[in-house]
Amino acid sequence: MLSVTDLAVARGGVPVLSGVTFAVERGQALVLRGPNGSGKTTLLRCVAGLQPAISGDISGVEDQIAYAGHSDGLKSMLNVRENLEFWADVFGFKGGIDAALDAFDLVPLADRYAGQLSAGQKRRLGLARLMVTGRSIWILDEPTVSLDTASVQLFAAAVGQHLKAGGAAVLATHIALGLDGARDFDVTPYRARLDVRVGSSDEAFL
Amino acid sequence: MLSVTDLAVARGGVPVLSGVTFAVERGQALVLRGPNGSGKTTLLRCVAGLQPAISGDISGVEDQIAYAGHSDGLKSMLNVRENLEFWADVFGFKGGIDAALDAFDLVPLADRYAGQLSAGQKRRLGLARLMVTGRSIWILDEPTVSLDTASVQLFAAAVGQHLKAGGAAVLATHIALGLDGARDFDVTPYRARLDVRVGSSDEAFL
Amino acid sequence: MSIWEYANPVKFLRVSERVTPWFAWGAGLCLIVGLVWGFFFTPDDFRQGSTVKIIYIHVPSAFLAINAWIMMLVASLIWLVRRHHVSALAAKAAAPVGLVMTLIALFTGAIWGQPMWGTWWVWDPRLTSFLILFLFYIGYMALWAAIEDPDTAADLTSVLCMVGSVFALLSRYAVLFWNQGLHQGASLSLDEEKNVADVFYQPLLFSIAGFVLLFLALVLYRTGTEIRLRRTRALIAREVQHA
Amino acid sequence: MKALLLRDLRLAFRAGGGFGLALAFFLIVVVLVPFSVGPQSDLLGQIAAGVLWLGALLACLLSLDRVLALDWEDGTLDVLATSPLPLEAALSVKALAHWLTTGLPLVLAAPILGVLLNLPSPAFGPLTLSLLLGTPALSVIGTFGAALTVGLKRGGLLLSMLVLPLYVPSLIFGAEAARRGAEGVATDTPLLFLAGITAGVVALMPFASAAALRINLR
Amino acid sequence: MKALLLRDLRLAFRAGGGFGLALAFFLIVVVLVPFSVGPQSDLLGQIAAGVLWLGALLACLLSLDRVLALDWEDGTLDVLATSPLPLEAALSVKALAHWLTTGLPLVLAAPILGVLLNLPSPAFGPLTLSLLLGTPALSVIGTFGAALTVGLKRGGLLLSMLVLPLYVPSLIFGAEAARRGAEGVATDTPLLFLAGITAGVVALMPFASAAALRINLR
Amino acid sequence: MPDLGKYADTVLSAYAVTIALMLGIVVLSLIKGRRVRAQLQSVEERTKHGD
Ligand code: HEM
Ligand SMILES: Nc1ncnc2c1ncn2[C@@H]1O[C@H](COP(=O)(O)OP(=O)(O)OP(=O)(O)O)[C@@H](O)[C@H]1O
Ligand SMILES: Nc1ncnc2c1ncn2[C@@H]1O[C@H](COP(=O)(O)OP(=O)(O)OP(=O)(O)O)[C@@H](O)[C@H]1O
Ligand SMILES: [Mg+2]
Ligand SMILES: [Mg+2]
Repeated sequence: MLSVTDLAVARGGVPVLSGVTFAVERGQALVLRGPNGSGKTTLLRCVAGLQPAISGDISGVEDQIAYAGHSDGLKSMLNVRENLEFWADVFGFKGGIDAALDAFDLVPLADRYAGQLSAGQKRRLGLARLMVTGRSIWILDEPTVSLDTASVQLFAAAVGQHLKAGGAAVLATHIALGLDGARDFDVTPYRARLDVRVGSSDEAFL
Repeated sequence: MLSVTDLAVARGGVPVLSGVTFAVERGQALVLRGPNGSGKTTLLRCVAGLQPAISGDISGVEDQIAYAGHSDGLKSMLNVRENLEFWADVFGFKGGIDAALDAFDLVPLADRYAGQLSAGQKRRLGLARLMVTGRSIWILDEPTVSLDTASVQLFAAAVGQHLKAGGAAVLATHIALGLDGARDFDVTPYRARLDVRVGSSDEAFL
Repeated sequence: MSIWEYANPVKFLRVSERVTPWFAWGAGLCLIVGLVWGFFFTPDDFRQGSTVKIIYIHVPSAFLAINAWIMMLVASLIWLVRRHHVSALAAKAAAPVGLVMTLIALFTGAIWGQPMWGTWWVWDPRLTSFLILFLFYIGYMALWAAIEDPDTAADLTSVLCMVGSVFALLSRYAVLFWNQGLHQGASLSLDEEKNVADVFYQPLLFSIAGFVLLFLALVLYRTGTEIRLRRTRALIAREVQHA
Repeated sequence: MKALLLRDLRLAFRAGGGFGLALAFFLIVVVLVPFSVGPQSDLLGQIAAGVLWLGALLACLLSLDRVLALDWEDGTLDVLATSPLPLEAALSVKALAHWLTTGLPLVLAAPILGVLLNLPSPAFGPLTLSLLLGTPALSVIGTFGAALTVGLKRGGLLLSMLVLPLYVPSLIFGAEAARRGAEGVATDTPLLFLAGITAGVVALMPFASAAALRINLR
Repeated sequence: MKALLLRDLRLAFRAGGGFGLALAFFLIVVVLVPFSVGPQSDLLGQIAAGVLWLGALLACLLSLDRVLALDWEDGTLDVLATSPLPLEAALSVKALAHWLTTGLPLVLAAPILGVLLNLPSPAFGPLTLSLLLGTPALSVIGTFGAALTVGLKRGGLLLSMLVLPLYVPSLIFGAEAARRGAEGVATDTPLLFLAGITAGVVALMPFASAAALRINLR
Repeated sequence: MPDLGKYADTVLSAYAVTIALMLGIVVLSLIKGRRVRAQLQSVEERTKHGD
């Protein structure tokens, strides 16, 4: 359903990755692996359509993407439920809020202002947001940051369920998730070498 | 060298932990464990002197603390080296900058603006900062967030060296670090129970 | 037992519950006597005509507007020194009342100015410093509103109140230096000849008493509200904390 | 759309949402003017109309950084960009929310503050009207500025700098209308121009804003 | 101390550091005044001194949120609080840095802009002098305001609201001095008061600021 | 009703404004007080621990 072919991405004008090619089918999850600075975030933002690719193409993403990056898109002056309701409205997705609260075990915190959550609780809310978008492709950048082991399992379960429901996911993480139907994808081999000409904006000056 | 006795801490006026007692000697590291929202951050901020305890006392911390929290205290418009130099100056600690850069393998990035680092690279810089403070007690809140395995090892090595040099460390994390001389400390048993009166500001109204 | 006993919120609630009505009734009584007497049964002033009747609301409100701020200052100091929550909350509760008093003084004054000085507003020192006082009131309330954590809010607003008071005084002198005014001087002063005539004076005293009592009643009641609000918050927070 | 509008309004009224702050700022600026130019009421009367327009403009300006910056910092904009809502619509809604919480109160307050600066009585009507016609443009243009500067940390001052020149036409016609009102001359020409500017800006600006925002997001 | 000062200055001069923005804002406001109050040069001359003081004050105000907010967001303040440097000193240094990068340029620019508003020639000296004596107070008071509001997201507008009333005395004496200069009257009394305020504020305010900041940090 | 002469509207408007503002603050205080009281009661119902 999502397929990326010969993609090259740049960050701050510097080519970071090139020749990236992969496809993700319904029910599949792709886990990007690679050391810090290898370009995972850049790649994900590009797939999510937040930044343009410098070459190659991405197909099957129109209105399919739900993106969760380093920051969670929460308003500290809205409480947990209100935050979810807002995003549900924006994505025109009815109901499912209680399911989401439940899946990340936020029910006891439902009336708490997001600003009063601990790091991990915030993160959980940020992930619960995905479930009220109704989108089928989840793009997740280091989703498990500052989650404890229990919460990591909650997250794995949520993703698993999403996959079973015919969704797909692309995520970058440094830890083992124990997802079934997940395939690792190491980005290091695709690091843009100096000799490749990928037409990033700096090229003109080289 | 650092000893905490019968400490009670509150967050947003609510008692979170009470009766916390531990001591950390030279060469020792204490690893706080506990699920999300159990109060690790609160405890660390309190030990670091960033927020007042509501009861109990903390000894051996005067001018000994180097604190690294969820955010790194970096200026995105200063390059990596300048960031370190600034903190070295503020803490009146001569030299050691190259050692720090080296320890977290930031030498290749030394002239990069901090704003242009990837999540993990930023984090590494934030940790390298600790080494130029010359302080003997490191207080670290989830130091390994978004670090890859290699960097986690760099970090472990740095802490180990610090301990060998007669330093101490208190850190909160959800992952295994493989530090020797490290002791786990589960905060869950100390969660402030309803019946305990710890004199937090809300008490007056209960 | 010391006065500080009442700094215990629960005890304060109990006591204020009992005394507030008395203040309220007293206020009503004095206001009715003062204003009715002043409005219906005093002659017109030979210069100011019937507008002199405005004095019965203008002066008390102005008087309270100033003293409300002073009371807030004291309460803030008590909070900073002795950390008694009630006093912090009392300061918070008093601010809007003081603000309203300031508004009343400003409006009545402005309306009075129209016939007397031929204009709604002049930049007379006293009027100006009142306007500045008004600014301090809104700043203080805005800060309270902006901060979530109640203790932080109490501390910061107290600091602001102290610093603000100093600057309010500075401004007063600055303004005096800046412009000389039309406004009457203190005529409640004790030396008789430059004082307002007794016919106006006695009802004025009543209405001042009325305003003061009303202010006290309002502050007591609102403080109670603030305490309950805080207690609610504390209970909820604790509930969630241990959910 | 509705969800977004309601949320923005709700956030504005929540603690720290800063509703009414622009109003207070307006008041303060107006109060400071006599301190700086002196208390002579005839002089004040002459400059009153201009001061009120300028003050309203500045107050509006200062509240601009709230329009987008918060949503940027907490990643809301990233998600909005991947949401079914077109960015143009989202930005128009945000501009509307900004006007409702900032511009409108300023319009209502202006006549009262006019008294303080003893604004000539015939000028009250034209002043209020011109503000009513002019302020929506300020919000929309401001949103464009916010979209341009959203990436930058503390872009507030830069934002003001970029936006102020764009405000000049509205300011000129608005203040002109108010001044003519003060002199009892016919005010409809400047008001007409003012309305024209506002209409054009409201219709076209959102596209520019959306474009700018898309560039900033990548 | 020195490290902090140098770093703040360096950051101010780096791209996006916003050096010169205050200056530009000052310029724009001064330019907008004729648009709003009308072009009659005698009228402008009368209000020039006041406008310049007010403009400088606003420009300084707008740059205040940079003083602490950035350091707060990226956790620098947390570390500073645990560093050997006492907060009072740190805040004084930051105020100084702010004055050097904002106040001083404004002082130097004021006379030039005075020409635009045809400020009466005898007023130039007193105006510059009064600004030179007055602006340090603005920076220090502003730092206090920043310390009060640093926790709040986008506290910019609230900050202005809290700080402006505290600026009143300085403004009054400063503008008074400039105006008296314009009329050729002796200006030393207001200048004396102005200097007094500045001295007192510089000496005492940092303690209040540090107290406020400590409260915010916990 | 005393004859207020030519200043009638002045005096009356002054009194009107005052009464309006006073009633305003009083009523607002009462409303908020009521609301908070009710809220507190409900919460106290919910949380029946030994206070
Ligand atoms: C907006 C305009 C005005 C304001 C803000 C204002 C404010 C004040 C203030 C602050 C006081 C002192 C109260 C006290 O310290 O006990 C006062 C008293 C008084 N005002 Fe006004 N005033 C205004 C207009 C007027 C006008 C137009 C008149 C009549 C011509 C007037 C007549 C008086 C009198 C007779 C007193 C009592 C003197 C005293 O007890 O100090 N005021 N006003
Ligand atoms: N501003 C606040 N007001 C009220 N409660 C808060 C506030 N911030 C955090 N809390 C609560 O205090 C508790 C402790 O938070 P803390 O951040 O210390 O947990 P933590 O152990 O660090 O969790 P994590 O592992 O997710 O970082 C949590 O239950 C949280 O919900
Ligand atoms: N604004 C920027 N300008 C220039 N280069 C940048 C910028 N931001 C990131 N980079 C560089 O681009 C490369 C890819 O960054 P990216 O954030 O994609 O890495 P990542 O795989 O997400 O790393 P991490 O696992 O630490 O998040 C890194 O080498 C980084 O240094
Ligand atoms: Mg990344
Ligand atoms: Mg934490």
